[in-house]
Amino acid sequence: MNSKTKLLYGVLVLIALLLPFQDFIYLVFAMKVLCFALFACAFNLLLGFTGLLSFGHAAFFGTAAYITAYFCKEAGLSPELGILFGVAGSGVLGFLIGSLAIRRQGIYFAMVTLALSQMVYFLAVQLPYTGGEDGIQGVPRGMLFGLIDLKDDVAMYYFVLAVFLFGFALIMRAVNSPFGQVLKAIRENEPRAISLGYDVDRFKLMSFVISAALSGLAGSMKSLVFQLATLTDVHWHMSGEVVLMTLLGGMGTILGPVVGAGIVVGLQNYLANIGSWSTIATGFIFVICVLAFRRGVVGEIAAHFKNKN
Amino acid sequence: MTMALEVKNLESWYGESHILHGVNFAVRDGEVVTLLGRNGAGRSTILKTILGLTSKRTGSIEIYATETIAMPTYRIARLGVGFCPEERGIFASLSTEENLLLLPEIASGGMGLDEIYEMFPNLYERRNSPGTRLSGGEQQMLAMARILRTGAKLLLLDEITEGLAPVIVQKLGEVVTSLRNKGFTIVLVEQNFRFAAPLADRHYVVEHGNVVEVVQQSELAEKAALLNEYLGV
Amino acid sequence: QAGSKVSGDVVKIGVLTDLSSTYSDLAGPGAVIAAKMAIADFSKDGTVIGKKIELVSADHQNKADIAANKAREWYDKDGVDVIVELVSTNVALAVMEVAEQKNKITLVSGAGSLPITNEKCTANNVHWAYDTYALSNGTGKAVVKQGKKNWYFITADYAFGAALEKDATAVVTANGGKVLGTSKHPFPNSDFSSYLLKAQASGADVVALANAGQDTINTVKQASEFGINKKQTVVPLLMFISDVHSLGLPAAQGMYLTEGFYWDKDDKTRAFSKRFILQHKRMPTMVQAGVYSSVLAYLNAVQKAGTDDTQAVMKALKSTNIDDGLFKGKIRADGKFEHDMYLLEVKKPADSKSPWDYYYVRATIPAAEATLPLSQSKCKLVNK
Amino acid sequence: MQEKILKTIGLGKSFKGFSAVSDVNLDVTRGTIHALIGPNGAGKTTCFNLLTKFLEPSSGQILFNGIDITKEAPAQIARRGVIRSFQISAVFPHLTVLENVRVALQRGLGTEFHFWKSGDSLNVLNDRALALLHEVGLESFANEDTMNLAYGRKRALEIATTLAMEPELMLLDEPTQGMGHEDVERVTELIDRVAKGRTILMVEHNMKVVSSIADRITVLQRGSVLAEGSYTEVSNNPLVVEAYMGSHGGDAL
Amino acid sequence: MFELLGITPQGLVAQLLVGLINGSFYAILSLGLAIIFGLLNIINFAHGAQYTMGAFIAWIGLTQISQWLGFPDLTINYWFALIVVPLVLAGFGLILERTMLRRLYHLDHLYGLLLTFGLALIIEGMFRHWYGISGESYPAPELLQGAIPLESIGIILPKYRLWVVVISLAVCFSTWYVIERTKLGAYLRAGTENPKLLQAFGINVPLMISLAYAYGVGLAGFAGVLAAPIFQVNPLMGSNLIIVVFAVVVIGGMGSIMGAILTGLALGLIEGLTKVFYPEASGVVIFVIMAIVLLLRPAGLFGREK
Ligand SMILES: Nc1ncnc2c1ncn2[C@@H]1O[C@H](COP(=O)(O)OP(=O)(O)OP(=O)(O)O)[C@@H](O)[C@H]1O
Ligand SMILES: Nc1ncnc2c1ncn2[C@@H]1O[C@H](COP(=O)(O)OP(=O)(O)OP(=O)(O)O)[C@@H](O)[C@H]1O
Ligand SMILES: [Mg+2]
Ligand SMILES: [Mg+2]
Repeated sequence: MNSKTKLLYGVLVLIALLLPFQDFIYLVFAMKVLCFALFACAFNLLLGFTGLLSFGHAAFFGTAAYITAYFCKEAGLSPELGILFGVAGSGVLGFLIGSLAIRRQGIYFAMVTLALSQMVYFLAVQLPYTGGEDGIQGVPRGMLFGLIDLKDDVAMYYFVLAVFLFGFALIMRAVNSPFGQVLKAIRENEPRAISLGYDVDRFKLMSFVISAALSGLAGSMKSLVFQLATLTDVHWHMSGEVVLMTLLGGMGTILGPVVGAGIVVGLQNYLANIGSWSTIATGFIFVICVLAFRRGVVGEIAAHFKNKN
Repeated sequence: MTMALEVKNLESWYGESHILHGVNFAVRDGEVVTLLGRNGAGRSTILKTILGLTSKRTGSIEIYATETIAMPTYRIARLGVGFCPEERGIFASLSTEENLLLLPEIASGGMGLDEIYEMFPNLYERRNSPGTRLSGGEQQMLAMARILRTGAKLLLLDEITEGLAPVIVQKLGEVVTSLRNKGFTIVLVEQNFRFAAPLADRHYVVEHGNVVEVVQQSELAEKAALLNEYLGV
Repeated sequence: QAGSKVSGDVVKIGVLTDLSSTYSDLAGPGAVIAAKMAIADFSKDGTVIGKKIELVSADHQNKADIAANKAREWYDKDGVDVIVELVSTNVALAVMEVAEQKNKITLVSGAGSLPITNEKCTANNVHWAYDTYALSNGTGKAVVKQGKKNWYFITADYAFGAALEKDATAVVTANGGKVLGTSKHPFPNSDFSSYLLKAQASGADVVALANAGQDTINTVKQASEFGINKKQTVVPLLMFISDVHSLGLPAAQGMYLTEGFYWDKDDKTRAFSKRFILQHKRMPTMVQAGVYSSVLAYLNAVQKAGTDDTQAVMKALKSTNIDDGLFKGKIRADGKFEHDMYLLEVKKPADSKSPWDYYYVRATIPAAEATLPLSQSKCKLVNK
Repeated sequence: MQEKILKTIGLGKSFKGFSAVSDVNLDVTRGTIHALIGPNGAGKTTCFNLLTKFLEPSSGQILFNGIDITKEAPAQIARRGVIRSFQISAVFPHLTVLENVRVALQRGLGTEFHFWKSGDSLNVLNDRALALLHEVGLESFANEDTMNLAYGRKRALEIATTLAMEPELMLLDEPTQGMGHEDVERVTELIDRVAKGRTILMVEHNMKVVSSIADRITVLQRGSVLAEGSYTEVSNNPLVVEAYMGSHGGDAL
Repeated sequence: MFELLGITPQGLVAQLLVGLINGSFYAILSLGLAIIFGLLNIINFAHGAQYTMGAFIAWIGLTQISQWLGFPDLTINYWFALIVVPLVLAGFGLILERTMLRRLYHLDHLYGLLLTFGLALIIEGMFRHWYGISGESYPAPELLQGAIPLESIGIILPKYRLWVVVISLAVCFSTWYVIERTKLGAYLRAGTENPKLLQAFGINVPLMISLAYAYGVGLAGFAGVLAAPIFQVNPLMGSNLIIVVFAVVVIGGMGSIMGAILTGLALGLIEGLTKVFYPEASGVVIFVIMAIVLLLRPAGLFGREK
C-alpha cells in the first residue's frame, strides 16, 4: 500500500483515538459502528476476497454473542474469557457449517448457509439458555484482565477499538498474504487452481472459518457493549444487514465494509424517530446505491481516483 | 450483383478499450471472403460488431442495403444473418437437439434436421446429451450446424475449423463450397489459411483493428510473400 | 439556585416506542400524541417547577438492542429523565436494566409480562397499564364462571406466550376448569388453520389465544372463517381495541377480553378520547391511555418533589394516589400500578351504534383481583 | 527409476450408458512426447480428465511411476507432478500475467496457508516467473491484466504456468488451438524444448505439430485405441486415414 | 410422539387438506419467483411486497376507491379484482424492469437482490405509513362465504379455501404448460445463459424478459388477491412469507417451473404435518429440508446440473 493510503489510515486511527474527547458523536454509537464494521470486514473476507456469498453469517455473530453473554452473566467469567469462548464457539460452528456449505457454489452456497443459520436461529429460540425472545439481558461488562473496569464507556470504547483494529489488520494482512493470492486465483478460475495442485476446498473452508471466527469476535464485543444478546443477532435480517453494509461500502475493498457499517448503523440510529419513513428512506438508499454507485461508496471513490491518474 | 454486406469506417469498443479503428470492406451477394490476421488483430470483433455485440460501435453497416448501425441485435439477425461465434456459445441447459432447434427460422430454404444429422453423424449420436457435455469438436460442429437450419443467407463464421479433426475439416470445406454454390454469402474468420485459401473469392488482412490488405483469389500467388509477412503462413 | 434541582435545567421525557413495526398501532405514534397531551394538560406553558418540559421520541423497531442503545444515549447524552411506553417485554426489560444502571426512571405501559414487576422488578420502574396476570385473571375467571370449563390453548412459541398460557392455566384450573391441550406456533406465523383444526377436534369449550398482535388477529379471523367461533368460544388473552378495529366486528363479535381502559367507559374517558381522536384519527388504546396517565403522574410527582431527582420523584410517585380519570389506583412497592381492569365483550355488528363502538363492559375487575398479591411476589423490593 | 512413467490398464468411462472411453491401455515412456489423436468425440479430453481425476473412471487403473493413483484426488495427483492444461484456455483473468505464473510457483514455497504473512514474501518468485514468461515470449505483458490478452497469448501463458509447476508429466490438451501460425510454430518449438527431461502427453489436431515433435502416437476412436506407433506408421495406417486424417492426409493441413 | 394418538385418521386428512391449501400459495408465489429468476437471473426480493400490494390494491378497490372518486357505488369486487389487480401489478413490474432491473442483468445476482430488497422496503414502508401495521380485513365474496361441513372427516372446510386450491393449481399448471411445452421454454432457458447470443439469433430478448418479469409480478399480485380474504391484509404479510418461498424455489431447483410448483405443494403438506406433530418446528422444517436437498442434490429436486 502506498504512502497516501498509509497516511489515510493513520488519520483515521487518530480520529478514532480522539473520539472520546468530544460529545457530538455518542460513544456507544461509535462502539456499535466498530462492532458491525468488524462484522462486515469479516464477511467481506468471504464475499469480496473468496467469492462466497454467505447468507447466514448472523449465525456466527449471534452464537458468539450468546455464548459470551451466557458465560459472562451466568458463569461470571471475565470479559476476555467470555470473548474467547464466543470466538471459539463461532469458529467451531463456522467449521461445521463451512464444511457442509463449501461443497456448493454461488446462489446454492448462499442458500445452504441461510438454511443452516435458520436452524441455529431455531435453536436460539428453543434452547433454555438463551432466554427466548427476551434474550440474555444485563450482561456485566466486567473487569478486563481483572484490572480495567469496562463499565466505564471510555474504557470499553478503547477496548472495542483495539479489538477492531486487531481484526481489521488481520483481515488486511490475510487478503494480501500468499493465502490471499491463492484465494484470488480460486475465485478467478477454480478448475485451473485445482490443476495447479491447490486443494481448493481447504482454502475455502479456511477462509470461511476465519470469517466466521472474526464475525464471532464482533458478536461477542457487541453483546458486551449493549450488555445483551437477543434473537435479533441470529435472525436472517442480520445476515442481510451485513450483506448490505458490505455492498454499500464496496465489496472487495478493504475500507468499504467499515464505511458501509457506518452508513447502515447511522441510518438505523438517526432515522429512528421518523418511524415508517425510516424504512422507506433506507429502501431508497439501497435502490440508489445499486443503480448509481454500484461499486459501493469506497469502490466508487477508488475508481474515481484511478481514472484521475 | 447486389451487396450483401457493406461496412464503412467501422469503429468499435469493448467498454474503455477501442478495438476497431475504421474498418472498410464489402461482400457481394453469393461471395465468400475471409478475414485473416494475427491473434488479437480484431477479426472476431469485426463479426461481433456487425451484430452489435460490442459495447459501442460507430460507422456504417449495410446488410442487403439496410443500414443497421442503430438497430438492436435481434433485428439485424432477422435480416438474414447467421453467426457462428468464436467461443461456440452452446447452451448448457439445452440438449444437443434443442440447441439445433432453438434458432428461429428467419427465412425459407434452411436445411432440415435429418439433412444436418447426416452431415454431422456425431451430433445425431449425442442428440440427447446436454450441449456442453459434447466434446470440444462436437460443440464446434453444433455451433456451425444450427445456423444452417435458420435459412440465413449471410453467414459469419468465426474459426469454424478450430479443434476439428482433419477429416471433419475436410468435410467442412466441402460444406462451405456447397453452401456457396447454393448462393450463400459467407464471411470466414480463419487461422487455418490452407483451409480458407481455396474457398474464398477475396481475403482481407486485418491488423490492429484495420483492414490493411486485400488479396483477390487470383492474386494469391504473387502476394504470397506479403501474406507470409503478415501472417507467417 | 434551581439548577441543582433539575438536571440540565429541563425535564426531559422520552417516548421510546415501536413506531414502525409490529406494535406501532397499539402504541407507536399514538403514544407520542398521548404524551404530548399529558404535558399540555399538565401546564399551559409547558413547564414544571419553572423548568421547561421537553419531549423526545424514537423508534425501537421492537428490538431490544436498538432500544437499549437509544436509552443509553438519551440518559447519558441528551439528559432524558424518564422513558415511557416501552412496548413488548424484551424491550422493556432491556431499558429497565439500563435505567437502573444510570439511576433513571422507566414507566412501562406497552409491555405486559408479569416479571416486569416480579422476578425482574427494578426500583426506578412503574408498570402502568396492564400485565398478563390481570389479563388471564380477568378473562379466565369470567369465562370459566360461565361454565366453559374445557380449554384449548393456541400459544405463540416464545416466552411471552408461555407466560400468558401459564398464568391463564393457573386461573382456569383454580376455578375448576381444565386444559385439554396446547398447540405452540412459531412467531410470527400467518396461517393458523392447522392449530384451529386441532382445537376444533379437541372439542374444548374455549379456544384461548396466548399470542399477540398480527398472530392474534389472524387466528381470530381464521377461527371465524372455519366457523369455530360458532361452536366454541374464542378467547384472545391479549387483544387491544386497535386489533378489534382492524379485524372488524363480523369476525370479532362475541369475544371476551380484558383491558385496563375503554374509551367509552364513562364521561371522563369519553372526553379524553374525543380529544385524542381529533389528533390521531383513532381511538386511544389502553397502552396510549397508559402513556398519557403515566406522563401526567410523573409531572405531578416532579411538581410534588420539587426536583427531577430520580429517588425523590419515585418516592413522590409511590406515595400518591393516582386518579386522572383514565386510571385510578396506587403504585405498589414492586412498581406495579394497581388499578381496576374491565371485562369486555365485543358487540355484534348490529349493536354497534357508532364507529369504534365495539365493547360491552361486562364487569369491573377490582384492582385487588387484577394484580398479583404482594405475598406471592418474587420482587426483590418486596420485604415479606 | 520406472521406464514407463504412465500406464493405464483397461481404463474406461461411461456417461449414462454412453461409453466415452473403454478399455484404453496407454504406455507413456519417460522423456518422450506422446501424442493422443483421434476424431472429435473420440475420448481424448475425457482421457485427460480421467488421468487427472477430474472425472472418476468407471473402470480400470492408472499407474504413475508404478504407483496406483486411481484413487487419489486431483490436487494430490497434481502435486505428484502430473500437470494438465485445458482445451478451453484456463487462466486467471483478473490477475496480471506475472501473478498468473506466480500462483503456480507459490506452492513451491509451501506458504499457501500462511494468511499472516505479507504478500511481499512472494516477490522472491518474480525472477523465476519472468524467466518463464520469457520462454513463451510474454515478458513484455508481465503486468497486463490477463483478460485483455488475445486468445493465442492466453494459451501461451497457460503453458508458462504449467511449466512453473516443474511437472514430471505434462498433459497438454490442444496447446496450439486458436493460434496464428507463427504462434503455433513458437509453441511447438517451445514444447519440444521443455520436453527435455520431462514427459509430455498431448492432444493435438494439428498434424504439422504432431508430425514434427511427437515420438509416439496413440490414435483413439470411439473411446478405444485404434492404432499406435510412430507418425509414419499411423499416418500410413489405412484405418487411421479413413477415420481421422482424411484422404489427402493430415499433413495437407 | 404420543401426540399421534391425539390425531384421528380423519383429523390427519383434514390437516393434509389445509396443508395443501398453503401449498398452493407457496406454489403460485414460488412459480413467479422461479420464472423471474430463471429468466432475469434476478432474485426478486420484492416478490413478497408485490404480493402485499396485490392484497392491498384489492382491498382499496373494494373499500376506498369509491370514496376517493366520490362514486359511492363504484367498487371493484373480488372477481373483478382477480383480473384487474394482476394486470395493475404486471404494469408496475413492467415499469420496474424497464427503468431499473434492466441495468443489472450483466451483474451478479447480488445486485438484483439488493435492489429488489430496497424496493420491498419502500413498498412496505408506504403501506405501513398509510394503513398502519395491523392491517385491514377483506371479506370473502358472497358466493364463497360459509363453509362446507365434511362429516366424513369431521371438520367444516371454508368454501373459499377450496376455491383457492382449485384456481391456483389451474393457473400454475397452465403456466407450466405454456412455458415447458412450447418453444418459449427453450428460449427462456437459453436467454438465461447467454442473452446476447440469443439475440444474435434473432430473438427479441429484451421484450421477452420484460414480459416474463411482468408476468411473475402479476402472479404475485394474483396470489395477493387470493390471500386477502384469508389473512389480514397488512404491510408485512409478504415479508413473512418471502424467505420460505425462496426456500421452495431453491429446493425445487432454481428456475425450474415444475420444480417450483410441486415443491410448493409438497412443502405445504409437510409443513402441515409438522404443525400437527411438532408445531414448534414448523418454522424451521423447510430449511432443514432445503439443507438436506442441497447437500444431496445440488441443483435442487428438479433443477438441471450445470
Ligand atoms: N471482451 C473483451 N473485452 C476487452 N477487450 C477484448 C475483449 N474481447 C477481445 N478483446 C481485445 O480485442 C482485441 C481483438 O480481439 P479479437 O478476439 O477480435 O482478436 P481476433 O482477431 O479474433 O484473434 P483471436 O480470435 O485469434 O483471439 C484483442 O486485443 C483482445 O484483447
Ligand atoms: N460429462 C459428459 N457427459 C456426457 N457425455 C460426455 C461428457 N463428456 C464427454 N462426453 C462425450 O464423450 C465423448 C468423448 O468426449 P471428449 O471430450 O473426450 O472427446 P475428444 O476426444 O476430446 O474430442 P475433441 O477432439 O473434439 O475435443 C464425446 O462424445 C462427448 O459427447
Ligand atoms: Mg433534567
Ligand atoms: Mg477434447
